[in-house]
Amino acid sequence: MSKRKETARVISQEKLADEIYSMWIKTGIASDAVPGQFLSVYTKDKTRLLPRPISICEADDKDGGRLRIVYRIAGAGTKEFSKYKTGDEVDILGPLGNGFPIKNEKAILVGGGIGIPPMLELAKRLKGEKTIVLGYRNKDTFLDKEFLSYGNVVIATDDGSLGTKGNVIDAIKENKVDGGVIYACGPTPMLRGVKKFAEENSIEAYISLEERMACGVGACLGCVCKSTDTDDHSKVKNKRICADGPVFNATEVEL
Amino acid sequence: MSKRKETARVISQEKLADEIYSMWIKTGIASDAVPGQFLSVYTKDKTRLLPRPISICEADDKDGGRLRIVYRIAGAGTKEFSKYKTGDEVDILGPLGNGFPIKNEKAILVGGGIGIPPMLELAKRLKGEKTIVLGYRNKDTFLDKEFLSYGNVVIATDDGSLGTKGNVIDAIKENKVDGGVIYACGPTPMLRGVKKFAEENSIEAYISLEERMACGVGACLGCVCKSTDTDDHSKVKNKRICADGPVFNATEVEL
Amino acid sequence: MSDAVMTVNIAGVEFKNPVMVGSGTFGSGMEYSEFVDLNKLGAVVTKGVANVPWLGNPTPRVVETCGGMLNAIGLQNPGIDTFIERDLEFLKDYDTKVIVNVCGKTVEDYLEVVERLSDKAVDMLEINVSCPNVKEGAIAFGQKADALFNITEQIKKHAAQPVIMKLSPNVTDIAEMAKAAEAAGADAISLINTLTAMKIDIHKRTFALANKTGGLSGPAIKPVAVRMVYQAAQAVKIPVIGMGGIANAEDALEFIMAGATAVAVGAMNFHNPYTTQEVIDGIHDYMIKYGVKDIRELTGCVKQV
Amino acid sequence: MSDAVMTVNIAGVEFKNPVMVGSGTFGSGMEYSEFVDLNKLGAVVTKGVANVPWLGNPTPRVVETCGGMLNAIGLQNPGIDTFIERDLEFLKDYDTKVIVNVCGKTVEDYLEVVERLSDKAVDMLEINVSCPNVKEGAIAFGQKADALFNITEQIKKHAAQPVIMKLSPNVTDIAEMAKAAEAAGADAISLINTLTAMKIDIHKRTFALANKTGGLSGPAIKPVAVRMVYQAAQAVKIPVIGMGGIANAEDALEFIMAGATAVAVGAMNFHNPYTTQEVIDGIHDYMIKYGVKDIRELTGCVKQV
Repeated sequence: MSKRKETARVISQEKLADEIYSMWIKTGIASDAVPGQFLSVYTKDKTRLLPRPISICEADDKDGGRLRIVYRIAGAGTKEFSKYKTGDEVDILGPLGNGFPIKNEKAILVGGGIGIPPMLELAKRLKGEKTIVLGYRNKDTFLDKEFLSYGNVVIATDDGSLGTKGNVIDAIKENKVDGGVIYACGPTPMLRGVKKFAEENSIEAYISLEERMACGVGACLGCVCKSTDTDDHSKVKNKRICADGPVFNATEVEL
Repeated sequence: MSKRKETARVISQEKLADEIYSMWIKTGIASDAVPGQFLSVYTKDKTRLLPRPISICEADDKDGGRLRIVYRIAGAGTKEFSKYKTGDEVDILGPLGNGFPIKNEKAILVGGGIGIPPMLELAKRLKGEKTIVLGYRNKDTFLDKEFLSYGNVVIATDDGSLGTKGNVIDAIKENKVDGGVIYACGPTPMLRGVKKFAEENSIEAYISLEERMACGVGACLGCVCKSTDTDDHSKVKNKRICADGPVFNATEVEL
Repeated sequence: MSDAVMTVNIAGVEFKNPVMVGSGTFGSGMEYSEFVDLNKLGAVVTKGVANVPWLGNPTPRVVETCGGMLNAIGLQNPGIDTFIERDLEFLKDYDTKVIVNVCGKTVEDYLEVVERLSDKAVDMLEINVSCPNVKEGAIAFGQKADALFNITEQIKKHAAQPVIMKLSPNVTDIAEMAKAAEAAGADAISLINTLTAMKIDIHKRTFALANKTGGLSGPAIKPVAVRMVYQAAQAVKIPVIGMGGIANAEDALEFIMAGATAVAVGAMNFHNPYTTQEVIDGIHDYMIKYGVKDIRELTGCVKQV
Repeated sequence: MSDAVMTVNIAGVEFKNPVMVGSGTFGSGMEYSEFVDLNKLGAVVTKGVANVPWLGNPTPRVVETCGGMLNAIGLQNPGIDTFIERDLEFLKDYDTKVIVNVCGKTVEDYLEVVERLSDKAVDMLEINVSCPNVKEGAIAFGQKADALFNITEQIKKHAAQPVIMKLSPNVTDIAEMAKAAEAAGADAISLINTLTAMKIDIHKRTFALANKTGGLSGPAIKPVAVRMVYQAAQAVKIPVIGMGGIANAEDALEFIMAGATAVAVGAMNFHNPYTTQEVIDGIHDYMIKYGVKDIRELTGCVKQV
């Protein structure tokens, strides 16, 4: 399960929605990866030194290890990735971060926007009953159909063009979704809503955070989040998202 | 005959000798080019901002304009060029510089190492009698056979493995080469020899210089050479190789 | 363009847009007029001119670095006589503002050039007290606040046109330098000139440049330049002209948001001779996209994250 | 490797090779020990440690720039107690030299850390008086020669280990700073720390970093760093440790030829965690290729072109 940097090969690339791409990569890192972990992906443009942290959407052992990332074009780096074709090389470092803890309880998986992808591998590996709550801007959705075989899927859209009009918490309430544990990844306002909902309903919640990163391995302290209590490693109220996270018990962190 | 920057296409690429490559490019710039002019060629590696000045080896109107450059791998930029394949894009600026004046006299064309390529187009366009003197390090030669249809070819090699052992002046003397005008391109020590030989024998000589360049169009004054007299443009004893040259009458410049 | 006003005013001079060129990267416009329509530029800023012709430094004078380049031209120039007869004469045919960059080895050198230009078709003067590549004068005036104050004050006494002092980034406190220029009466400041730098050829074990050191420019230095423009703009009330590695409109907008009234495209002219026009068009597109009616709404608008 | 001696000696401490890491880019080695064998490094230079834990700055703390990055971590650290118990304990198992980077807000802060380390398994101290990202202390000591002299003198009185003063590049005259450190008794100097810089998000119209400014590092700044190392090495007799954008052996050799006795790999660890090992191997290859018997033949060997 050791981290490593390697040059992997693109198996396939597909556009899923506006500015959302899915890429399968052939890499031995896949065998070590667990849901909630991420990769650092490096650009070929040498003016850009820092890797892009991208969550792992799927990973399995087939053909010596295959790993899928689903990502949004957020700038020139991810734009470059979106142009890679089958057989192209891609430099990656991974697997990074802790991943979601697998709990043996009825689960609610909550993904918002580009926070949805890590929920797919998690949905596959959680064997119990689960509801998957997905939040999108509008009906230009992605990955939602792939979740159908793993549980009940509930959708919220900002503009109401599909599912509940509103956010993922609105959808949870409207559909009376319940469970013993919540797993969530998405924008900070969404995670704040999830944390509050979990507290109000006394449900354990694990949330995956993001922040601008440099090293990706816990050395540079670039990507910290605020912790509720003094952190054992940092000795201050900061946790390293890349190394202590990206998944935290919602009670551990302040958003 | 206006200068322009454009994205051209690679027609073909071929390795001629150790670290020496030949690339044909499809570009309208070819129609305006004359022998002795050069192109600024830009790398795709965005960390490298300055173009590489590369002399034009051949240029004609076929297929909307075709232009050939023959270049040595001198660093990462030219290494990148050597990997381009048919159909790849290449950014070029040109045609740059003045080119050789076409004189109606018995001519001696002298090329040393990577100074040989511009002599090929010149040899094609000089209609009179001519001898082509080519200097190489050793018998790993390039382009020499292509000159055969344009004139008498004489070769010098540093190690004596082919032709005269020694430099191009040695070869000129050994072969009693004569003419009314000399055209030369090559390393500075060779050009010094040519300048001296031309003076001693009262032959007019045109020599093509090189220097590290930035703009390539005469604006930055990065690539000057020393001029014998005060230059009319600079008002000091400096001439701009990219704009006033790269070809100078040997009496105009100090080496 | 009536729905996106791009004109800016510096010391009473109105520029049709905020995009100029960096002195020394554009000659006097002649060579680049084959690529860009000079009439479209906010201003042409000429290569530095002295009272007499300067030979400049030996070659190599330029070398590439990661995301940038070093130059040590050493302010080679044909002197003020030829400049007036040839370069200013050329620029008369264009509908753009002309800013003449002035260099010298002594205060008297600068004053001679400034006075020779007093009755010429020149809109502003930019005083180069920050070139790192000449041994005498120049940067000696630009690295100490009192020296900068003194030369600025002298030039202001003799200048017929508004004066821009071009500041060196090779200082501990750029705000102090900006304030010294303002206190001495400068009408505007421009920054940054190049960062003193060095490259070594490890195979030959020599300096890459004959001058040992050169000035670093290009996108590599942009973050330093934006910081200094911000600090300078916070420190003074006179307009700031920002430059340092601008390659596109996004870069130019960073400088404007940091507080620059105008910007200059420098080394990137060498990479892409069309850069100035692309920056002008890109700023206009940004204004349309975000409904910015007047470029001045953006000047210094940067806020806490 | 007997045919290419790579050991270097700084203030009596012998390093197996001249390749270290830049403070703050390598933690205390723990995280990077998954990628490189710490036993192979000349030294591990730890992230700055203060007398008490520091929270550091708000996020965003890092952002990319052309050929570089900005950071404004703000010297977050767990304090000297945890550092001794955990980080130094971890490093005890490795056969490499340990250089502890020390930071503080007051002279007393620095002295407390220095004294706490006096009986610990630490080979050298590197004093950080040049971090641009903390408001109090730190850089205030590093931008004025007299302040640098004073803190260096005080630290030398209390330090059990040889002292390296880490210099800021954000100064007018690096030679003056180097001389001040030497005159006050520093055993070595290291440079450069980061260049103060800024990036603006033009779409949000905010600073990219919560701290507004950050320190620029990476290949973009290498030419500035090489120049300063050269000037510092010319100015002082004490050893110089060079750093700033080293990505490979060629870069490291530039610093060595400019006068650095040792070098440090900084931001490029983030780009490629194997960089240190590659630099060590590459220097060795260069020595074999050119028949260099001892790395010291290369130190400061640069000559006029």
